[in-house]
Amino acid sequence: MKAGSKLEQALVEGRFAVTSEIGPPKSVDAEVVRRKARLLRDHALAANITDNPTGVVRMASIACGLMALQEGMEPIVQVTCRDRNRMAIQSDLLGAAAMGIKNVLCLTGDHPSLGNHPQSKPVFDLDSLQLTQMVRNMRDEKQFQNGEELNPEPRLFVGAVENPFGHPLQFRSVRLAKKVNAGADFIQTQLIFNIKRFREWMQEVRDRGIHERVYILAGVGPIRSAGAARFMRDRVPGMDVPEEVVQRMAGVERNEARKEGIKICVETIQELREMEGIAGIHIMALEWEEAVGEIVETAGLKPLPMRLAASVSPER
Amino acid sequence: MIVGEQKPLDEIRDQISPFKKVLILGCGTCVTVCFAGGEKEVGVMASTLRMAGAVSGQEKEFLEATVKRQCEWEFLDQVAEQIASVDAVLSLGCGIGVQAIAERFPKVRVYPGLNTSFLGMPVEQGVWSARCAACGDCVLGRFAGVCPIVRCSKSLLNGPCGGSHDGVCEISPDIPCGWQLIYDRLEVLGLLDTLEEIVPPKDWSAGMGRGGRSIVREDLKI
Amino acid sequence: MSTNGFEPQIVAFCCHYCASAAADLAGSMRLRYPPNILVIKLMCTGRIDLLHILRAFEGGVDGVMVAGCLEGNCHFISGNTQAKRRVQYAKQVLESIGVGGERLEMFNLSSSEGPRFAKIATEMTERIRNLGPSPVSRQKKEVVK
Amino acid sequence: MQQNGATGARVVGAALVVGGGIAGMQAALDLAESGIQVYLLEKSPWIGGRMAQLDKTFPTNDCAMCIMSPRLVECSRHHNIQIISNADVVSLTGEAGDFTATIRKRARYVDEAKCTGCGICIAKCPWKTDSEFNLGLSKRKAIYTPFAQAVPNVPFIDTDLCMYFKRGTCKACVMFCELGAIDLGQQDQYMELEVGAVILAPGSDIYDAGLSEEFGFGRYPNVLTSLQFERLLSAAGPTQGSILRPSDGVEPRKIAWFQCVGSRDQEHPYCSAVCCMYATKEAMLAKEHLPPGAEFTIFLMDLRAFGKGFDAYFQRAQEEGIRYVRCRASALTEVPGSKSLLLQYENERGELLTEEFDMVALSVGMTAPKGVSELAAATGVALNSFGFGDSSPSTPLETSRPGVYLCGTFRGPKDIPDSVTEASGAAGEVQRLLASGRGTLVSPKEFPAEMSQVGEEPRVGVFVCHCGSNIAGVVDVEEVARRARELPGVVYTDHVMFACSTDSLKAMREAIVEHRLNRVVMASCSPRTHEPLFQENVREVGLNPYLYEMANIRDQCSWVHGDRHDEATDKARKLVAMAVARSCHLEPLYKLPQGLSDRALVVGGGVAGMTAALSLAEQGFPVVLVERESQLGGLLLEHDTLSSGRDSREQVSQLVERVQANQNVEVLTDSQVVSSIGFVGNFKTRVASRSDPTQRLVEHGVTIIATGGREYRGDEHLLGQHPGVVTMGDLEKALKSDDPRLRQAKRIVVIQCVGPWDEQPFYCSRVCCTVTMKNILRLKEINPSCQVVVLYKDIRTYGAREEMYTEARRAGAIFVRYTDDDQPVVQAAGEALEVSFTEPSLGERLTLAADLLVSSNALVPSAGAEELSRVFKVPLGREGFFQEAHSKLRPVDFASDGAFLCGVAHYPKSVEEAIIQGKAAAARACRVISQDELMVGGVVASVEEEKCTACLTCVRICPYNVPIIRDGVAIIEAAACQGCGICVGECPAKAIQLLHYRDDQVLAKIEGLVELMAAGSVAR
Repeated sequence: MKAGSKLEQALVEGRFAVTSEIGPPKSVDAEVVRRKARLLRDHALAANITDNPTGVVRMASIACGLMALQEGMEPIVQVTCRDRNRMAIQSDLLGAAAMGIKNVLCLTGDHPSLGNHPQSKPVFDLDSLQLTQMVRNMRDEKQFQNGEELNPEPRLFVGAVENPFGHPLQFRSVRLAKKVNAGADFIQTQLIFNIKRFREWMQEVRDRGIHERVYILAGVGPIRSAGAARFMRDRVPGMDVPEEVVQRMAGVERNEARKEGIKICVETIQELREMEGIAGIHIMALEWEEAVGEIVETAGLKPLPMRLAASVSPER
Repeated sequence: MIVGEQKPLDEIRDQISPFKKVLILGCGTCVTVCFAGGEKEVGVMASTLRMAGAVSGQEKEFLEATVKRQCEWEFLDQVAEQIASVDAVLSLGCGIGVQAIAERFPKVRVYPGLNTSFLGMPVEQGVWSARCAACGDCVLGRFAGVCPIVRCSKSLLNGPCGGSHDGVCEISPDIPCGWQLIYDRLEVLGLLDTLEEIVPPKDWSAGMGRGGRSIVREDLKI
Repeated sequence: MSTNGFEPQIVAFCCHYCASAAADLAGSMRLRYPPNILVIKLMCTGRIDLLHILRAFEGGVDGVMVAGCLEGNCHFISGNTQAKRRVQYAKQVLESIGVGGERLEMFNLSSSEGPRFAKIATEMTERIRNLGPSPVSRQKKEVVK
Repeated sequence: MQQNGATGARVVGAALVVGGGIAGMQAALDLAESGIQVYLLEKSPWIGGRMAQLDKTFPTNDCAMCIMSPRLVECSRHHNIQIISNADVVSLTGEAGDFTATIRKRARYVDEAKCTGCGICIAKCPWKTDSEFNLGLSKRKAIYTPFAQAVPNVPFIDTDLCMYFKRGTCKACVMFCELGAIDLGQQDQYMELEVGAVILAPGSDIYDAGLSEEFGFGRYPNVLTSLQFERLLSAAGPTQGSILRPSDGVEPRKIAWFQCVGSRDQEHPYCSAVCCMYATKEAMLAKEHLPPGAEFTIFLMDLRAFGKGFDAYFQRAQEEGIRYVRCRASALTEVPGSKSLLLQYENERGELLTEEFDMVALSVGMTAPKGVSELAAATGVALNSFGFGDSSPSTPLETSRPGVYLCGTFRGPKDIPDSVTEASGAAGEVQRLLASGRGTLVSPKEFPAEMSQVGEEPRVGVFVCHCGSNIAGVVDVEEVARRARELPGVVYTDHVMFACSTDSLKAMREAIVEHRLNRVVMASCSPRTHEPLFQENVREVGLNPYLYEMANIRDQCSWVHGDRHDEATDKARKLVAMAVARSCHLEPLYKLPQGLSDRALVVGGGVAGMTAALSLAEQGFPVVLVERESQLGGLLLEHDTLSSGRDSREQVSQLVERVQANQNVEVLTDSQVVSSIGFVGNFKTRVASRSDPTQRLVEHGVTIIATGGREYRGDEHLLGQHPGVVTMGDLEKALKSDDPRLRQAKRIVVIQCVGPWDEQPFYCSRVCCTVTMKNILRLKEINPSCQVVVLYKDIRTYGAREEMYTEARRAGAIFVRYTDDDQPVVQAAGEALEVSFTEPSLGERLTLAADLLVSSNALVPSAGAEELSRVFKVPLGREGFFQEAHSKLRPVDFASDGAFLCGVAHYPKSVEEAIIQGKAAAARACRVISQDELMVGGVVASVEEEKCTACLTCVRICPYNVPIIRDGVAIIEAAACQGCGICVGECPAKAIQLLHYRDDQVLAKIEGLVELMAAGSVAR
């Protein structure tokens, strides 16, 4: 075991893992985090704590992670390169690990120009790959980024993300391989609506044998309305929402929309579960945490752990 | 070349509001070529400011001059007399020009008329685009001649990020994804496999964020 | 000064082959338009410089029109499209300093459009008359007083 | 060496051009510019011809007067052109190179030497009749000029109407003319002109619509001719551009055009070639003029959009909602009361319909001009059966009499560019014939040395013209002159009755000398008409003509402010102050001689290229002819016969022989142009040959691009997949090789208009219809029992080619129309084929077996066109063919000086047309290389090198590709600069100035105005 988190444990044991997500508040209202943690803890193994998502300033992810931990929800602390340089990130991680955080997810981060402080100076001292490699080296090589010795080292289970729908498409499995080479232990993917494209990507991933070196958690989430579907299709960078999904959402009565969104999500999960190389599901409820329980139940992912995911057996 | 654009007129007018007599000083090099501070722009700026003054009832006197390069003292000396005769200088040069004036004429008030935007080139007549960050540690060789520092919004060295779509950047459909450009060039050159290597964190110490960088060539000194 | 009885001074930069010829034709046809328009003939409106337009306003004229060949039919291929862009830019400048972009206008007409020249001259005069004296000249006058 | 040179000993370096329409003017100018004295004879009292009556021109919607009036002015002031208006040719004796033409100049009753065109006589004349120019839609006086820009700008007295000639009374004109220019006793004059050659360009007439009684023209007020409609559209026309029904002055809501009125009928078995396009144009313009909702319908048989850009124009018309009905309208009735018009017609499906229109325009065709037989008799040339001038297809511009050439619609109906091309071509023939006499009868005007103004302060003289009462009747001329004296720099002022009269001109010259004036400001009329006259006048006493400035206080002041005398006087004072201020900033400019190469580079050795090369070589110019292939001949090499019936081989081989025999032509086969630099007169082009890798450097003064085109080869209709499917070009080869399949075939199906239309918009290849007709007749000759079925969209046998269509139908060929939405389908049926298509009158789909399918494939640009366009910096048009400078009036020029084009490189065309264009391009090129030196300078852009930052703005913005960067600065060759000033207005370093329109010179006008206003003596 690298970090000994519940997530790591489940994955190593070959259990089909479910993770979810907690968005920190735009205030010091700790109860927001605690409530979400309580809401999710029975449905997911661990929850991502987002780091100023979409470039909007919110409560620090490490702090929220600690609160989630107190509520019995294992946090996966997100770390982005947008607003901290390699010094800040390393010191934060030392603190996080010291306080008992065991999972970290390394991201590039959304550009500040998309957020609520567009005039701030974008940092991007590192990119997500370099970040992943740095965290892995802190743990495995016991080294700071500059090569200095780090002892004792932070024991962190290192995650990274990949967007199978980003362009150029041909490069996406290559980039995944790079992340695994950089040291990613697990991968969470972008929200999947275009199953066809995801299937193609997974094929490439399997062709390269990457699925045998990393745990891939497929990203899903319920859509709340046709408007939300269109918004995600047209406005959210890196999202691929096919026309038929929009049509399906538009085809039902307004008050039935949420139900339909959950239905689509569940169907997606069921398709994903059958795919070779998928080690779990990452449910992003996007401020609709109440839906997670229903999804997990309807999709038959409960009780946790559900079953051994036969196709996943990473040899590390 | 250095690419700049004129500051908003209100900002320029605010800067020079205390002064009665102002020299508008153009620069005949980069900023002429990017239509921000050449002789023509000096004329347009002077006329605009005179009119703006007339409209608001603040009569001001504006002198006009353009030197070959504002960043050379010798050229600045050619307009020393005019500079001496005014209350302030509005420089339509780049930030270098403004500072050169400040250094050469320590007692003169100098204000920038331009925002120095980037190092770049015209991609078509009337459109300029950033190409270089003057980072002091060129990595173009690795990226098929396309700079990831400037052309990727996040300066990723292991890009593209997940926001790249249809060749444009996630932050605006008007910005081409630098990494798509790199990818395409590498593909043409048959060098796509080089992308599989992980590029280590960049040494930023050679570039921005260090005051007073200098280059010294002893052999050229007089 | 009130705008009552105000007669604007308007300068018209006209190209040789079309706009200026149309102005001549309006004369041949003995059409009527107000005497407020003074034509400055250029070979092509492509010669127009931002500075010409601004200096005219700076000098105190109340309106400026630039008149070239019909779009696509410039005798110098692209002069009038270039002029159009410059006029557009100058309008922004005038707007930004409170002189008002509507005091400047670009027109395209053929040499046989004498009646249209007269109409444009009339409408432009009417427009500027309604706008009143240019703030530049108004100020200048007050200074003189 | 000069095979077509004059045979006699004497070669007179002058030519007579008969007809002052657009063709005659073009021929006159091309000749005059190449050193030949021209007599431009016009039957009517004014030149201009038909084009002056048009509103706009298709397919660019260029205003006709805008593009033509500069030509009028140019003709009127060219030193080598003498306009003889209101005149006829009485006889022509002598032979090629040495003719004597006897001319009768009919009495005009106005002295052309004295008249200044002030127009007072017209204003005072009390007698009115219908205006011929406006075709009866407005009135004119007994003494009149037809339109404002008339040349010569001298009125004419209609003795049928003038009361003096009818009753011996009135004489109002005589009383009011202050110059004594009215000469009621004037007699016809006879004169003899010695000329080396004659060009006949008397034009054509329009069909008299009254003869087609079924349409009620003349009886129904709302039935107009298309030309009348043209006048209604014109902003300067009788209704100032409003379309109004003559019966009630109301705007029509529904207008119809009837095509082929006086064309394609028993009496006029030809197509008038322009009507489909002008009707389309008129309909589109009418749509612009009328409020939304109006309907426009064109009744036609075939849409003949066969020229460059025509199909795109037609497409646009359809998109704009112009309706086309395929039916020949046969009769109209008028609705009593409303005076609207009822048409009964049968549509393509055979349904009988009745429709009411508010107005109908008859698209009248062209007929031989009135009086043509007298002209033919006087000049001794033959006419064809339609009464047009006769010529042979291989020598299309030669009449039956050597030394007498013809062009324009006199040769048969055609549009403006074709007329202009023919005119240049005819001029080319004359240039060749009179090569040895060139320059012998023209001599540049001699002027005294210029006074030096170096270091002098401006001494401005202001001359204010009364123009009779034209100016003085409104503007207080004396006040303007008096107050002008107060302006800075002014040392002398005067006011004169008529500034352009001989006396006044002399007085002005004396004043310049006496008062040592170094700037002259003329406050009078329009510089467009009078500047050259006054400039020359000041030059005669040694003042540089660029030190002259003009204030237009007539056309742009007194004439438009007639009711506001005080304000007009104020405005005149301002205009004068502005002119004076500018004059102080003027500087002398000189046109300097620049040497040039007299060599022509012709790229492309097809018919057009060879014709152009020969045309120049035979007048002594060295020519380098570059051909990519290993032999000369181009597209025609593989043809069988020409539509004229002539063997193509013969035509080609004759040309090739002449080219090879001519020692002035250097032929480079297997060669291609690699690079080219330079400007008019001084080009340097590298040519690489396939066999010899060393590149040849050719120095030349002009470039002619004649790279032809090729037949499109796609896979439509099983082409290349089934042996029974051949292209039109293959059929030519089969005919040439006497392919047995042709003799055996029972049925041959021809499909017209095949091309890459999935990838690009359709355009007409112009020749296919005629070639198909020719081939039908050839096939019928060798295999009379063979049935030929032609599937077509429109039959476009324009002009006299219509007769071949008639013949082909008579020979039994079957013609079935198909549409884009319902295309024929070809399927293999063993060795034979099955073709299915919809028969429109049955409305059913038929399937026919065919032994051979001929696909009439489009002509597409030659493969190297794009590369060549880059090398020579000349543009390509929409269809990929080279783009001429102006589609109407500069059909064989490129926009950049010194480069010309001809043949299929320009657009698909017949051999005859390619020959004409080749000659035309040569004539245009000759204008350049016949000069000993090019006079360069004047109003051109000039670069101040120290300021130039080589930013490339000028290089990028110049529409003529003139500026280049050399040694780090912009170079703008004066010889190539067109003087528009676009680069000047854009240069960010202010490193470029347009001479004569420098910034200070333009701004001086504003400063002059501002200062005058500040002085307070003039109302704002």
